[in-house]
Amino acid sequence: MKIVYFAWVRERIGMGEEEVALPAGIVTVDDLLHWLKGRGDNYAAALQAPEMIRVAIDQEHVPHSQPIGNCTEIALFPPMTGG
Amino acid sequence: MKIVYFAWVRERIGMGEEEVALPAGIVTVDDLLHWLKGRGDNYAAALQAPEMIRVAIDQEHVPHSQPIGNCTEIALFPPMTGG
Amino acid sequence: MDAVSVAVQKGRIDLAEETRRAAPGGDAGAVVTFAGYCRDEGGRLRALEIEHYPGMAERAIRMIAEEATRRWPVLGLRCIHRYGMIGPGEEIVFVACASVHRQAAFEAASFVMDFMKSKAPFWKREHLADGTTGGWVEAKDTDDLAADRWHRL
Amino acid sequence: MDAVSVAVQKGRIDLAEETRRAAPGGDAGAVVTFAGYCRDEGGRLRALEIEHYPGMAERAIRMIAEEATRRWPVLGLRCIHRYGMIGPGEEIVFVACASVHRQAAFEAASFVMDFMKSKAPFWKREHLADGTTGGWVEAKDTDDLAADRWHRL
Repeated sequence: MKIVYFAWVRERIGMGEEEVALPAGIVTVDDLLHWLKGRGDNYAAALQAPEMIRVAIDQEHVPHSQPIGNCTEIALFPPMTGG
Repeated sequence: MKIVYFAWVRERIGMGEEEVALPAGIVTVDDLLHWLKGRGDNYAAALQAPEMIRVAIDQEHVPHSQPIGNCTEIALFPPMTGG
Repeated sequence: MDAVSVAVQKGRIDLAEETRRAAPGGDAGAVVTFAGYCRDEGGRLRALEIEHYPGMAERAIRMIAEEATRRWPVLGLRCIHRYGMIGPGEEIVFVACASVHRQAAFEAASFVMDFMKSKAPFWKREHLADGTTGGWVEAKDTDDLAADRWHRL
Repeated sequence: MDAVSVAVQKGRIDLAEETRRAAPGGDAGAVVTFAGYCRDEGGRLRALEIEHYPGMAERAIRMIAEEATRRWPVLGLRCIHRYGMIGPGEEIVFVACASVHRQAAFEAASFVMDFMKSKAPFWKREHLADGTTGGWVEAKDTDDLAADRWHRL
């Protein structure tokens, strides 16, 4: 599954996207965020406050309680500042 | 004193402006409207519902209770429909 | 006040040029424009004729615009109202409002339009497609209500 | 829905041309436009850099615009958001909304802008006049509140 990162999430993790194989037991977006956070200092820096992170599954904004299900792309990014 | 008329007030009275000499006792805008109304059928048709008529003294909108005072131009017109 | 510019004119409003002029300097973050058009009323209407009270028309619009600059942090406010014969699809009125923030620009432009509808000395008469002259457009209670809502703020 | 047109682009927005395109046919009585600009922040700012999520950006704006057409009687709604480097005084975002009545046009345009600020995947970073890269612009609570107010309608 592809995970893409934007803005300071991308900068802190140090890459714009990566392919990951999710371990068993990762069901929701929240599970994913906490699993990623433990993958290294760069992830910990980006995800230190997981509740701030906005998430889109296949380009649709979802809450952290959302089951990940069968998707092709998950995006993690800071609160949006467009307009 | 010059009185100017606009829109259907002008059409019903049959002229765009006139000079009038106000008789004694005409103090407020309301006095003026009722005096004008008695000047002929054309005035009666224009001013049959005096409360509908909007009035400006020297190009400033005023309430009917306003004393006319020392002015050069009084305008009578229907509710405005700009924009 | 320099931020306010008012025109009352017979000729067409050059919306592209007015939009270009409304582009702000470095201070303004937001420009809201409003253009009001003559509708064709499903083909019934040949033209709107707009009568105005020369002198007072510009003065009344300026008072409305200056009130807006006191209520909101407006950096620029351009108001144009046409008079004379106006065909379907043509613009009747234009407002451009520049401000630091979008909410102020939206509210000030909306405020000016609400007051231009019912507090500036213009009157519309319809000319119909069949060649006859229709009646004077009646003032709408909703327009008075729209202007009155700003008194409650 | 045909009334909605969305663009996400790097290049400048031709405001005069967009304004011309927004001019309605005979049905629309009102067109409201909004343009959001890059401020110079008193000379502190050299440019804003806008990062976006390609694909989702256009899709999110389209969802916002289509929601607006369900809430208000919108006849046309054009939304453009730029990305990349944007200098002070340049436009960042543009919305044009045509409707039969002015109130609907004002509200729909304001609604779209409130959601573009906080619900479309764009992020701003500052580049400063001294040549350094400033921080990412922080999301403002007021922008969330501005979007949330529409839920209470």
